[in-house]
Amino acid sequence: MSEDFEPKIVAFVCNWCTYLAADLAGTNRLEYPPNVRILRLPCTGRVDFNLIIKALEMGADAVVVSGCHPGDCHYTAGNYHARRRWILFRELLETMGVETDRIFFSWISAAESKKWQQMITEITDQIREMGPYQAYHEISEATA
Amino acid sequence: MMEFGYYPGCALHGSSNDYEQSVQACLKPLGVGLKELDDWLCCGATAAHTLNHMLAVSLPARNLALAERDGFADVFAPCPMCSMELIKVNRALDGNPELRKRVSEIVELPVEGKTQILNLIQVFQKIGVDQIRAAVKKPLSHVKAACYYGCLLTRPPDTLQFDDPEHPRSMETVLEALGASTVAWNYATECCGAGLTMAREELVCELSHRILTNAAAHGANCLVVACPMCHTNLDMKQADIDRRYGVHHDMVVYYLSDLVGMALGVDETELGVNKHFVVRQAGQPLESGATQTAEMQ
Amino acid sequence: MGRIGVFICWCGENIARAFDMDELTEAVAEIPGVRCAIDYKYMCSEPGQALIREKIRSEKLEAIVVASCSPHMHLKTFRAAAQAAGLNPYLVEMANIREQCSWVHEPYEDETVAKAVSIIRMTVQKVLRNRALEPIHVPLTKRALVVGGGVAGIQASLDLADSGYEVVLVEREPSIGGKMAGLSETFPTLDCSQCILTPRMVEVGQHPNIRLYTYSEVESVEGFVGNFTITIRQKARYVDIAKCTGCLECWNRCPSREAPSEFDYGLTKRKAIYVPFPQAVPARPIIDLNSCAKFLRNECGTCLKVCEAKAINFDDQDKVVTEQVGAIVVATGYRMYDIGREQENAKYTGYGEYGYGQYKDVIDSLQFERLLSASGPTGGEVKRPSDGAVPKKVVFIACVGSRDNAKGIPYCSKICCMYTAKHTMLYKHKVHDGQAYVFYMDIRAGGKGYEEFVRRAIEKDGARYYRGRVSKITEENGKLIVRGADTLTGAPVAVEADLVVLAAAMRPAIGVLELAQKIKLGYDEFGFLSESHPKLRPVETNTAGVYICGACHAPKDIPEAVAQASAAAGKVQVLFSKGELTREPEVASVNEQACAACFACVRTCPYLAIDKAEIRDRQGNLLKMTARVNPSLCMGCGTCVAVCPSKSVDLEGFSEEQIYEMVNGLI
Amino acid sequence: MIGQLRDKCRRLLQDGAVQVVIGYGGASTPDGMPHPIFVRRPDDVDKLVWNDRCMSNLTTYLTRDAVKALGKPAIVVKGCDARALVVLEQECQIDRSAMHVIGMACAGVGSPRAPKCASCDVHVPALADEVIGEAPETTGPADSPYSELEEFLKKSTVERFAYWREETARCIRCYACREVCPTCYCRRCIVDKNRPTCIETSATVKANFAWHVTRAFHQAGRCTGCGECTRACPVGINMRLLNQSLARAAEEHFSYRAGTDRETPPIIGAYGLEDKESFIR
Repeated sequence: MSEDFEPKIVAFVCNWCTYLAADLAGTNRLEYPPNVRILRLPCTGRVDFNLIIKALEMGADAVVVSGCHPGDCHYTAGNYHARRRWILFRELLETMGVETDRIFFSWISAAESKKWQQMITEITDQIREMGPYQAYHEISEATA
Repeated sequence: MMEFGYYPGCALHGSSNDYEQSVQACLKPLGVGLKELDDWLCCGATAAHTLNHMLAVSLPARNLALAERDGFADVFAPCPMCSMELIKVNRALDGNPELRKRVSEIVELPVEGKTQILNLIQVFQKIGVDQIRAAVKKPLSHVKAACYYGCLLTRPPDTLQFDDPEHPRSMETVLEALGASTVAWNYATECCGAGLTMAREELVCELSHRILTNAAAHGANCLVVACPMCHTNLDMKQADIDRRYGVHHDMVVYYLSDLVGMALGVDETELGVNKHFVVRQAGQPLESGATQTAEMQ
Repeated sequence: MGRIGVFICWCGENIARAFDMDELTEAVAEIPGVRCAIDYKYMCSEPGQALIREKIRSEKLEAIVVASCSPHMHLKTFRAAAQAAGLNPYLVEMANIREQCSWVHEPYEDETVAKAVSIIRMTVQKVLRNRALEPIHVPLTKRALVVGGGVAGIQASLDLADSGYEVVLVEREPSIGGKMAGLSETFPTLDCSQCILTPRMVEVGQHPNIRLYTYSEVESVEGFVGNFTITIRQKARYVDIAKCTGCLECWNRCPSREAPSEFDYGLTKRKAIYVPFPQAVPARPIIDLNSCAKFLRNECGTCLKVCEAKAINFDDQDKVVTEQVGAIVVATGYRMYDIGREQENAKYTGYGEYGYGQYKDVIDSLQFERLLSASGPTGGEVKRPSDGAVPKKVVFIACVGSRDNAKGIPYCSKICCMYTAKHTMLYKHKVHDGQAYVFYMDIRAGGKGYEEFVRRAIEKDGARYYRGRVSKITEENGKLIVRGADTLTGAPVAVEADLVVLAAAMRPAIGVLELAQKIKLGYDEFGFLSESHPKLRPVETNTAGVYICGACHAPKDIPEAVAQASAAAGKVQVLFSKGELTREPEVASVNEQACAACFACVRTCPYLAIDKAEIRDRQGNLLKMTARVNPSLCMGCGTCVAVCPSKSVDLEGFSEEQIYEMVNGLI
Repeated sequence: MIGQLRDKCRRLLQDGAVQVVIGYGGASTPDGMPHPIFVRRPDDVDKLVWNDRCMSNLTTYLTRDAVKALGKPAIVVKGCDARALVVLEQECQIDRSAMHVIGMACAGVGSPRAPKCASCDVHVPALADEVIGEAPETTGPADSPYSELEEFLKKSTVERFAYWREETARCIRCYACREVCPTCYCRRCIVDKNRPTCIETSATVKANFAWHVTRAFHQAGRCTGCGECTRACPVGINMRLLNQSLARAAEEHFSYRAGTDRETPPIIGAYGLEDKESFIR
């Protein structure tokens, strides 16, 4: 791996828990690597699998989806619906040989700024170690 | 002819062979045959599950596997401890393919857990209370029985799903078909202390004393049981209880099969009633048969 | 659109210390679609907002991005500023470069700067596709339905009626009053239950703003917040309560006295025509078909003859009426755990070992309340049901059902510790030489004056408390032998009691699940109704415009039920305080032509805001089915969008286009 | 069997019980593949055929506007096809009471037999108004439907990705897989939506990969395993594997098999509080 590889990480987060956790991390000045780009959505229930694929197509080396803990959804059940889809989607990705260790799902509540900081730091380190998602980048660039 | 698979368990081949005798003798005139499972082994009873969970499952499972191998849809286990253990494992196997697989490997026989296990009362229910009523030769009009179920005939209710666990009536139904009357009393489902027979005799005596006292207070002239351990405590220990509490219970304790047999005209000796410790004295209400004296050993 | 203004805030030093603000602003100005990029020390300050307003006008900006703090902090502020300058507020987005950038990353590092630009670029991509939205207005019927006329329903109804709103109160029984009307005295003050409740009942009966339907049930609920149509079935009462003067001559003269009294929980018999209890509201009789000789054998008819008002009508039929309301308060209360063996649900296995239903002198706590009540079957003297003797030893058993997983109920019923202490006290006050025994698991006496109350029962009135469970109750020689354990001493206990009182668990009222399904309310595995949020929205539900209070939500005592009822009424008042309902327009909508009508969204929506709808031509022929979002109910979670395979449903504010363009702009 | 089938269809049409029979018609060559026909006159029922080459799943036509316009249909289904009816009914696409379902007892189709036939446990269609023919003698329990998948999953992630890269690279985006699929009935497929473009329409590797992810995932908890997508594919992409992987996941995690139970609600659009989440941080 080249020395100056900086992973590109896209995070789809819900507006009510994980986005607020990231805000709180700021308020508490909990430093973490700047490789993550946060996309605010109302709820993890809104996160469709196509968005994850799109992020990979756009050159992401890792994708994070994070929302409220079970039982805490601002919309009562969006995260439950999301979880059920993720369970199925992960199996499909496994079969297709997509590296599921680059796709992270998490529950981070509005109070868990520390968890957010730690998770992003860990993921960044981990992906830095793994290197760019060359296989997917290749198909994204290939013409046929 | 009706035939059931038969799982005697340790007690019926040992200390309670009178129970086996009684069961065999009373079923004969009803045209019911018992076919003992070939190569059965101990159900594990209370000892196994305190030691090793897999052992406690595998012991009964092997017996169930034998029953399946020999094609018995119903297996009669006269001892409630045995029948409870068998049913418990049956249920555990039925909903759990993984456990079935594991256990089949251990017992080296396929086992599905589909055999129906019957206790003594259920055998009579299966034969049909009406059929039994029709076969009665000597109605037991002098019997006023206190039906004693003890702990294990109806409990744990989720496992056994047999009768009302607190207020059972199934034994009464059978006895009433024999022309006997039954008493409503308070200790029908209380424990006699069987699990502590060896370890804490004084406790067993106290519990059994209460049972005997309450049955008498409600006007019973005999106790009826369907469990070898209950019989041992209430019958064999009665002299001890009498001594300890300075009373004279003199309460005859019958197996349910004894009374069925007697009503059908089977000789008491054939039923093994003469082996009981407390036996009827002259002038006591049951008619047939000569007065007998138990030989205390 | 292509005239975007980006306003970059320094936030004093909070943002400015991480970047060269000039360079950042220059970089942002290069983003396609950006008309002008401007930085300022404090964008949220009045001069900052003035700057935004001025630029919106002068540059004819079509949308703006404020790059500063979290939208949770100031989105409202900047949307208001834009609106003041004539820009639709939904054309404002924020780029969070403070909490999620300058505060958490190394200042001046390339990556930090790149991230800030990227956040702003992404937000510009989004705002380019924002649409001007108008708040959703929903008409509002300022009348409320209250279901259940127990103390909670009464409180909620009176609060609402007193604040000027019309209330429709529906009660299933012939009289309001609920469980509380049958209680003797209430803990911890021992004030007489009827003395405090019946004036409130009368108030309900006479209130000009309350329309009372007793002996009635909610048949169906249609519509949504602000606009519910309620169908109510008034069951045939065989007495015209409009004509009836309440003289109760019929009651006095009715010769039948066979049916067990519902109000006395079967401890006494009542007549075939009866008022449930003397203080009933409405104080009008009702005929019970199952015990009336006229109905059973076509004999008698005494009531018909003696009624001068001609109010008796043997041909009475159920009537169905509809009411329009804007909000619903559910206060359906509780019932007691069925202690006997037979249970409607195999999970609740009953207590055969306590002999309830078998021994006459084993009763439940509501029956004991009647024995203590001055208006009860014994006139307030404690006499046991079997032979009317005064019991000298009474055993009270707490947690009969509650906290007993083996019996299917893991929860605490909360009020039994207190009323059991009260029972021992009231018993002692009436039978001075009597002795009360209590078997309990723990004493839970959290509440104002509660612990002191229990101590008084034990220390002053001498109740004997055993911490342990009762294993069995048997009857011998007219005595109930209660055998249990005292786990504190480790000794078995046997009490020869004259009377045993079982404090059975509280369960939600019969029929509450059917009601919940009609109103579309959630409930837990025990049938208690679910609040929207256990801490912050305790009386709201997930169905907008529907509120819950009292024991239908969870076991609770009278003060709590009343407080919750007032809270629910308060929430209704908040709802009713505006002329119409205004809702955020960031909701979902369906492209009805593209919709394949698989209705995955209908199944998914947590708010039941999506309906199956038909599209018909002018002749009325069905063209196709479609899903349709009710914008009055949609909360904007977007879960429907994710499950729609053809993306025929989309969410304003987080549309497919916006999000895809953001991803495109990210990297 | 064929006589019985033709008699039944003739009667249905004569009595006006249905207006059209959706069935299999004779192939152009003796051993060719029978093709779908839409019989509207009693006299034409002799065009119906039934043999072990009747591969296609005719239920896909039930949701087409042009077919709906023909009136109340009778449809000829095999056991595997009938499972799609359950899904279509659950998703409000058909009114089961407004059609006549003729089930054909089936011992397997295709020669060699189609892969799905080895694991078939629906030789006699459920949900049919009547069944023609006898249940075939089955030899022992059906194979696991997932054996091919399990074999495939023994490959490493890198190998699997390379495999699908190669497979999808061949895709010409003809969408035959979509057209033959009974549960791909959207009026406007997401791939044809261009504001925004979720999946690019040009046949690049990236876009083909995204298309096949999408096609497969839209079948999650819905695919009944008729295998028509794979059979229809002109370049031979084995989509069966992807469908299997989701079917297996549905069975493993939610004890759900699409098209076997009319009462259990579909798994997408529902959730369980206890759904497994070991991979979620």
